[in-house]
Amino acid sequence: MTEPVTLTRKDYQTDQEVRWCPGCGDYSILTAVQLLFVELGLATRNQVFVSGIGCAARFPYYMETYGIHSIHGRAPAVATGVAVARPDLDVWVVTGDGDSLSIGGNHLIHALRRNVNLKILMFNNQIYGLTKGQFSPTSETGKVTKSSPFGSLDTPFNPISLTLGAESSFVARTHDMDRAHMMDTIRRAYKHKGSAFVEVYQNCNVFNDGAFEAITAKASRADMLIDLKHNEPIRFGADQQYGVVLNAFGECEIVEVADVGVEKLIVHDETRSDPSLAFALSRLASGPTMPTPIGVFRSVVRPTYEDEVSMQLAVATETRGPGDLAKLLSSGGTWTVE
Amino acid sequence: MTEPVTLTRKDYQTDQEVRWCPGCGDYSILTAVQLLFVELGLATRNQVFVSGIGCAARFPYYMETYGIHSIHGRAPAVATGVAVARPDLDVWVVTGDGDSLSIGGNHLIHALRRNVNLKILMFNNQIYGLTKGQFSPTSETGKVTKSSPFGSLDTPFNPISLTLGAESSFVARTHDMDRAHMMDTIRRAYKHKGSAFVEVYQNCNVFNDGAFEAITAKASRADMLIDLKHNEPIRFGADQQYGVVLNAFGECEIVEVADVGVEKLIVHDETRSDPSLAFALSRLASGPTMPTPIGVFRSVVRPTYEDEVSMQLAVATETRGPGDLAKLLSSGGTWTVE
Amino acid sequence: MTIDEKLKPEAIEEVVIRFAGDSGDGMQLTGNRFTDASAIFGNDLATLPDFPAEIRAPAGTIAGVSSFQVQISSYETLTPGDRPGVLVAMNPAALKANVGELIPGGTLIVNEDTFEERNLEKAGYVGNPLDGDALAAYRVIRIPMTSMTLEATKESGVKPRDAQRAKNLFALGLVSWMYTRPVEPTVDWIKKKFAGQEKVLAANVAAFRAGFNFGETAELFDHPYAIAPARLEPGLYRNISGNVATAYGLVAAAQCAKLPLFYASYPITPASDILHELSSLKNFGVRTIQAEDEIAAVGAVVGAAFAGQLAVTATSGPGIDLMAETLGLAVSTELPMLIIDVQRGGPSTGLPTKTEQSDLMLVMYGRHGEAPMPIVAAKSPSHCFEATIEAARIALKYRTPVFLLTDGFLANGAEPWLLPDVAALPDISVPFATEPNHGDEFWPFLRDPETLARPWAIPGTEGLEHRIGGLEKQDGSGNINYEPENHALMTKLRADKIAGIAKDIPLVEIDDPDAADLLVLSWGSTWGVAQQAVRQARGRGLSVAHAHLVHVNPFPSNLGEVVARYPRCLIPEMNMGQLSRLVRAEYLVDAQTISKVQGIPFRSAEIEDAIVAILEGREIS
Amino acid sequence: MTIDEKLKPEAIEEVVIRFAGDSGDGMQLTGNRFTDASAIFGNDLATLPDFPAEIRAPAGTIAGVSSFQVQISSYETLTPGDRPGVLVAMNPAALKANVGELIPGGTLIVNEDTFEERNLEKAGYVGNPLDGDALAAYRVIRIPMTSMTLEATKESGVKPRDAQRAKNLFALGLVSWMYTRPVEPTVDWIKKKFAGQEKVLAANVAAFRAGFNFGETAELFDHPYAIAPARLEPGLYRNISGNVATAYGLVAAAQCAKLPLFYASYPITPASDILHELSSLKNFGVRTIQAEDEIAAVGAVVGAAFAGQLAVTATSGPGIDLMAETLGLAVSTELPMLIIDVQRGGPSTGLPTKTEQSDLMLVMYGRHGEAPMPIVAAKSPSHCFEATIEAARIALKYRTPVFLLTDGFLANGAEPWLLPDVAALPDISVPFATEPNHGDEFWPFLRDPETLARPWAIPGTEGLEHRIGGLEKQDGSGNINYEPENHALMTKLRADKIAGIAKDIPLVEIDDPDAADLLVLSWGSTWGVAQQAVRQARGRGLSVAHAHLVHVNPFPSNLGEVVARYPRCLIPEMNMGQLSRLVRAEYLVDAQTISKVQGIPFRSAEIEDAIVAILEGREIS
Ligand SMILES: Cc1ncc(C[n+]2csc(CCOP(=O)(O)OP(=O)(O)O)c2C)c(N)n1
Ligand SMILES: Cc1ncc(C[n+]2csc(CCOP(=O)(O)OP(=O)(O)O)c2C)c(N)n1
Ligand code: SF4
Ligand code: SF4
Ligand SMILES: [Mg+2]
Ligand SMILES: [Mg+2]
Repeated sequence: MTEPVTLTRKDYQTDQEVRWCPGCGDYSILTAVQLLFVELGLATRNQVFVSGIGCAARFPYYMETYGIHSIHGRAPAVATGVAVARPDLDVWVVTGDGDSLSIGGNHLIHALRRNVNLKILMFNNQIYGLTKGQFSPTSETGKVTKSSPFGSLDTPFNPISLTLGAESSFVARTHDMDRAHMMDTIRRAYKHKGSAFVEVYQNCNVFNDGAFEAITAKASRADMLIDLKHNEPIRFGADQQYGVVLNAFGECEIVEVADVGVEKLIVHDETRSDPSLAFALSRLASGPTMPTPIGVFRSVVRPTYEDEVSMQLAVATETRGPGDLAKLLSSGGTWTVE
Repeated sequence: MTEPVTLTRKDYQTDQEVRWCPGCGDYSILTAVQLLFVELGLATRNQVFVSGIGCAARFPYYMETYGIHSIHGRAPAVATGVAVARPDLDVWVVTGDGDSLSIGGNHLIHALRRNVNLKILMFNNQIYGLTKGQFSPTSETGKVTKSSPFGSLDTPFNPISLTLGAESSFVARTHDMDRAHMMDTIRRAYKHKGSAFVEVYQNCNVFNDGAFEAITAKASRADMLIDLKHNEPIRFGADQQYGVVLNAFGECEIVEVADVGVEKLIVHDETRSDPSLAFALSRLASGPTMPTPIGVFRSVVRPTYEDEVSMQLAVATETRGPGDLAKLLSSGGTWTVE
Repeated sequence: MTIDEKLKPEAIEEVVIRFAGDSGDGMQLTGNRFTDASAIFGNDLATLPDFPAEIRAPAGTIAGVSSFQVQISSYETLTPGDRPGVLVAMNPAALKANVGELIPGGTLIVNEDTFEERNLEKAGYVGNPLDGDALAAYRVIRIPMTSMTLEATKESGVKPRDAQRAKNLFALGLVSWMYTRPVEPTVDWIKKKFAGQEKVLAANVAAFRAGFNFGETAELFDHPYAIAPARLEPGLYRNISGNVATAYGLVAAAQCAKLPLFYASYPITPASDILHELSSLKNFGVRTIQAEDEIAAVGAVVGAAFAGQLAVTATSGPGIDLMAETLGLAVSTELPMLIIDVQRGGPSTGLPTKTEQSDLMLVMYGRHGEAPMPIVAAKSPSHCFEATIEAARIALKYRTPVFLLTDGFLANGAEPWLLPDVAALPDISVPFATEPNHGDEFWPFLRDPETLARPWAIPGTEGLEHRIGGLEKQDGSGNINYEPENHALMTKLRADKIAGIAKDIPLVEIDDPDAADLLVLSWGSTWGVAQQAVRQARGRGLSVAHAHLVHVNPFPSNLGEVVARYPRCLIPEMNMGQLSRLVRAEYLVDAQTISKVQGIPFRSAEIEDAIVAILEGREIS
Repeated sequence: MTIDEKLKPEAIEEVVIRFAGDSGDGMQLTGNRFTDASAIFGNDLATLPDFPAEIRAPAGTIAGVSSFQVQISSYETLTPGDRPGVLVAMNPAALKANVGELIPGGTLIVNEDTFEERNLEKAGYVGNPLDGDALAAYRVIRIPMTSMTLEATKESGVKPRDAQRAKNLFALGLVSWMYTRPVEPTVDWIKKKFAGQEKVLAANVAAFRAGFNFGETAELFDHPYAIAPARLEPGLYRNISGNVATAYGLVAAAQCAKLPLFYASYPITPASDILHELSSLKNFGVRTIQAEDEIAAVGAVVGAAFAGQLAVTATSGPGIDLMAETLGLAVSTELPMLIIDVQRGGPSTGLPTKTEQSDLMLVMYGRHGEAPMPIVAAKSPSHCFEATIEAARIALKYRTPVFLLTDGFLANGAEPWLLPDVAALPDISVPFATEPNHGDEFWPFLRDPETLARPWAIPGTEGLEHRIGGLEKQDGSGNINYEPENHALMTKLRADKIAGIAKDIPLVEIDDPDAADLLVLSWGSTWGVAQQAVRQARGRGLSVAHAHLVHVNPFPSNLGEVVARYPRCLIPEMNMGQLSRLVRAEYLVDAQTISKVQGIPFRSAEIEDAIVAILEGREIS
């Protein structure tokens, strides 16, 4: 992160044709990211986008920065290498729900627990786009797709629950229909020092059209999206008439504020070192068809992995002096042949 | 699961020498499992043990049942194949903290979310035993090992939190110093229909001796182990003087019962469909050095994956009739050449 | 010329047609339908679909062009044709990307409406190629297909967007007229396809008929062409693609083996359709799992094999890479299973929708340690059926993981298939172990002295409880064993078992009518084009022999003798010479490679040229 | 015989000693210390450790036996020796497992105390082999080592358990006396090792001295032996194992390349020690990551290479399997990195602590598509240092992932190493790209015409922003490109780049004093034993040539000419003939394999026998 620069959106665009289907939600995410970069004045040379394989994973080709379009599921591993080698860079991971949670689930959870300073944008369209429409680990049970003509059997992951269970220091959710909210959320992720996991609900209009319509359509948003705000009581609805409370089992429940009174509502605190509240909030909706929290679930500070790596090198060099190769080679007992 | 049979412990033992180090905690787990099998009267022919690689993973060689000592991290995948192919069998997975949470993390969380009817025993010794002592994904931060001479940097996974975040229908913890508790817990896992994940704290006396001593030593157990019991207030201590309550953020806290009164204590409920309480309980101890819940955190019923697979076959056969190969081949338009 | 005269078709023997348009233009559908109509009509044929890696690459660009080539003929068709004689180009990008392949004098049918500034620019044209004489070498037929389709579909009441989407049916109608394909089967097919969407259905029928009628009435064509049904072996035929044939082959193999079919897979182009096909065959007792990745898929396959099912997975190159370690376990545990590699262009993500034969060395050698596996390779789309059963036979009989190789060309390409008599399919069943085989003990690694296969004892069997794993095992007992001589013995036994399969597979057949000096040796999907090239060379009076390998490991036992018999040996491969290296190492013959690594199949002329060059003593490149 | 006479050592040229005992008996420690003492004394030597896959297999059983063999000599030692002349057996199992290898007439020293019923039974003995004449062929020396150790350590005040654990030091003391090793360095070493544990320290020193004194005073030995320092090249020496030499080689390579070293790895036997070693070298700026698996490790390596560091990973066979897909990406993106395969016994988990050379075909071909990678193989423990720098040089200069092959024998075996002059190590640094290379654009795939390497432009560099990935790239610009001719071109360029490295590596040298008919061609760790066998054959008056390959892909450019020159070619390999297949395919010569797949290195006599057999026209098996 260097001095801010003054660039326009065009400066962040490459000369490559954007090869997503017309109408794909990925376009609006790309726009949000580029506009955010303009706002933050990020120098293109210090940004690295790493992706896996999938429609989402084509993202790096459209950003005039450094980038690696790697292989399916491995982006967090590759990005870890970039970040640890070069803590001076901003490293972004762009991934799909299949890329990150199916084949790549393990690298994702390990990057998160280590708190590698990666900004992970997971475009969740609840489908495999690039391979033409099979169910994904976030598809709802019973989904009929090419590979599940009688309905899928798998219980989906809740990406927020999973990443909280994996010790992620920053977890948030946003959606492709609200540019301002995307920019706010990704800005927060960028400013967070440590791994930041952002789930972006994204419409795949070809293979899973309307998956999030029930909650993201302009008309329903007010009643269906619960925009979490730090230090504020959790409430929503066109007239803020609904609120969220905890029950005796530590579970979140939706109530009418009028029924219980504002003081009973949970006051959201992203910064709790215990992720239990964030987790409970993640269980409020079992899918994007009921009131769903968006925004930042958790944001806690702990040392980043790459800083710790660098620190160990610095301390070792400080205490032992810079390594002397000749001395190293002759360690452990030598003798001379005349 | 067939009619119980009457066998002795010896019937479950193989003629292979047990090749663990003298004093290893794995021995007592083996004994507990064999004694449980005697108690349950399990026919050896219907039991399949699948493991990966590691000291723990040698387990199948010592059980006179069917078994596969597979490769590192892949046991849940292999076991899924056995279970889906043959729902009539009892399929066990025995795995270490490295095997299941490092290389094998992804297969584990996917098996759990699918609710494959596997009994997964994870021997957590917070170290890589077989490769002679490197830190594992459950080792405490700062651990000095061969591969981390200056202290490891990784934040460990909390296996209970992680598996709850992965939609596991049954999650429990026990330890190698208490045979009765092991047998109780593993019995519960066996009786659970669906994936059951059991973390067994296990002492590796060669590379990580005493990792759990603070909580499992006979002298400290009463004050350091919180034995969860369904439908009972959560309390512990030599005189049951301590209890667990929820705070305003849905987090668990330890209190003196005398200070707050029994009625404020959480009444444990394994069966909540919302895993938030179980998750909050999993956060009570950040490592085996403070009061730690053991027993069953969660046990909820939902259809098993293999039953659903079988059901789809049955329904399809019912509605379409059993497949006719000749008809299938000639589907999609034929013509005759004279 | 009267209408009647015009209606009298000219008889021809074959034609190669390529439909090309935008990814959104429905070219695959059009091509497939034309193919099916021709198949049902009785022609022999072969197809070559080609589409971009993106779902819908930007409309109008070269990257977005999707095409479908088909050769139909009144005799045995071996290939989809070297170059099209007819090119249908739905937009400028399709023209630009494909016209170079059109044979001089060929017919070029363009959708004139799309040749406007924006599209021309997107395709990278300066100026309209239809103006001027850039296309003078071809018979150019300009038709405003979009407007004519809009006109024709007016009455259907469909939305303009849907209306213009029907223009591919207009093109299909036109070409159907040109080659005298019957109308009604296609109309029926449209009705089925759009059942429930009344207006869209009406629009598509209208567009199709409009295209057909346009051919008949416009002054653009002298007359249609007739291609008589091919003189094929009598019997019941259907048109089939390689992936469907593979899926059916699996269902058949399971029946032949009297075992349930277990199929675990992770989606990947071009293998996913096997999963899709099998997922719908649940009433055949087929268990399908969409796994979290390829490692999990093959892991589940190992588990299901242990549990006693016909266990199978399919993937493409990247998935095979990931399966390597687990396949080593499968080799070591000697469990029967089938691994299907639908090869595509590599390395890495490469050309994911294109064809290649470059995984041969990978499947042969891509596991650590000495871990031999048999390899069977299908030679044509319909042959995938038979090859699948053969691969399963070997797997079961020898208790070994077996590779079946197909490729993108076979997977998506199609051809008529003489349906086999289901009752006559081979019995490939093998018995499970039921009792102790060593005194009152069960020894899981006590081998059949003939096949060297170990017993297959499945869980649930009383008294045969046993453990297997990846550590070295004692010969016979299967107990863990690290002794030097035992390891040497087991390594040799595993190798001998696979090598011994050579006794159990057909000898390689040589097609050599006149004692040639040159042997063309093909494997996999180059079969058809190699044979075609050999025919062409013979047509020039050259004498060339042809042999084809279905079994690539082990080689048929007479292969050494065969290659030794010919002073020269030419191996056409869609790779840099992988089979060549195997043949050279095995038999020390100077096999030469003609290599094509372009993501597209050989043209027969390319191989023919190499034959000529070799016979004339020139170097081939 | 007086004590004085007894003290006069007999001069000998070499001895092969094997220490064998239970896993818990500290045999590796004992052997290593004896080795170090001998090295510092100035002998040449080579070692062969051998231990079970279990941490501590059951005490007293054959499975639990751990052994350490060392050859020390006063001339150049090429191997740890075919068979021991002296065997120290700490228990019956150790005797049983090892006595078969002892040369007839050899000295057998046993810890008599352990030869009691329970241990005999565990070892599978019926009756005590020390009684009767089963061991009549050897000079058997029975010593109650346990009781003598307990006796000797009484004064130390140590617990009996710790006291009896010192019996390995008793054995070390005895053997040190037998071969006149100086006492004080070992006493110092004990003091260092047990610093802070006063009683244990005292006990171990006492046991060591007791053993030494026992040799001197007991009537069991006529006299000790002296082995003069070897006449080695002058200079400063140390004893080094292959894994340590590899780790140091990496640190050196990074310095030679003027780059930070980045090392990501997942623990696996026998590669873990490289990670352990590097993890402690943080003041050399070495970043080490213990990844969650091998895929993550090599993924991080790809990232770090892109970011501009010398990026390296090491593993063994199972890990290489898992890395296949990512290595394809590395080939496709043409990034420099080093992949070290410390080979062990396969297939699958196989013999995880034993040695083998059976991953050659895997590293050569184990990636889908055409994905060539250079391969360098170390030939001795100390040569790992040099081979590592050479592999890094190739990786950096050609921007390619490179394989370095070592194996379990090299990794754990040790030998004296003439320390290189650090200042004279080669400069292997390469420049990063700093500015546009195509007008004002940066083309990441515009190649150096000489090496065909592409520019290495690292993040942070202004104006060189670019994206790379696994899809096929346009020659030059690096943009995604699916065109047929471009794919063919890129495939060829990638192949040519690797093949072209042949111009940049030394020719293979032939050791052929008298125009032999037979060439012995070795690679990797068979170097020493092959050379030894050739010497022995020459000692018999046979004429044999020897050549050794350090570069296995590409081959040195004169190899074809070399193998063609000899009518016969013999390749000793710890596999089923992998290099043979490469040589046969490449040069069409009838290279024959002598294969040993037993988890242990060749004995020189085995290769010598094969040489004799071939020269006598007999078949080798
Ligand atoms: C090893 C491997 N297996 C499978 C594939 C095929 N594949 C490519 S993308 C993809 C899934 C894409 O889904 P997602 O990650 O959700 O991305 P989307 O296309 O929906 O944005 C799959 C299975 C591959 N490229 N590599
Ligand atoms: C692919 C692969 N990578 C690495 C290894 C080496 N390895 C064997 S076991 C193991 C970890 C063992 O730790 P854990 O699972 O905790 O089991 P424990 O030995 O502690 O019971 C490792 C890294 C391997 N066998 N295979
Ligand atoms: S397939 Fe779906 S996710 Fe992929 S580009 Fe098209 S609309 Fe977007
Ligand atoms: S190394 Fe540790 S875990 Fe492994 S057998 Fe020994 S004591 Fe048990
Ligand atoms: Mg998706
Ligand atoms: Mg462990």
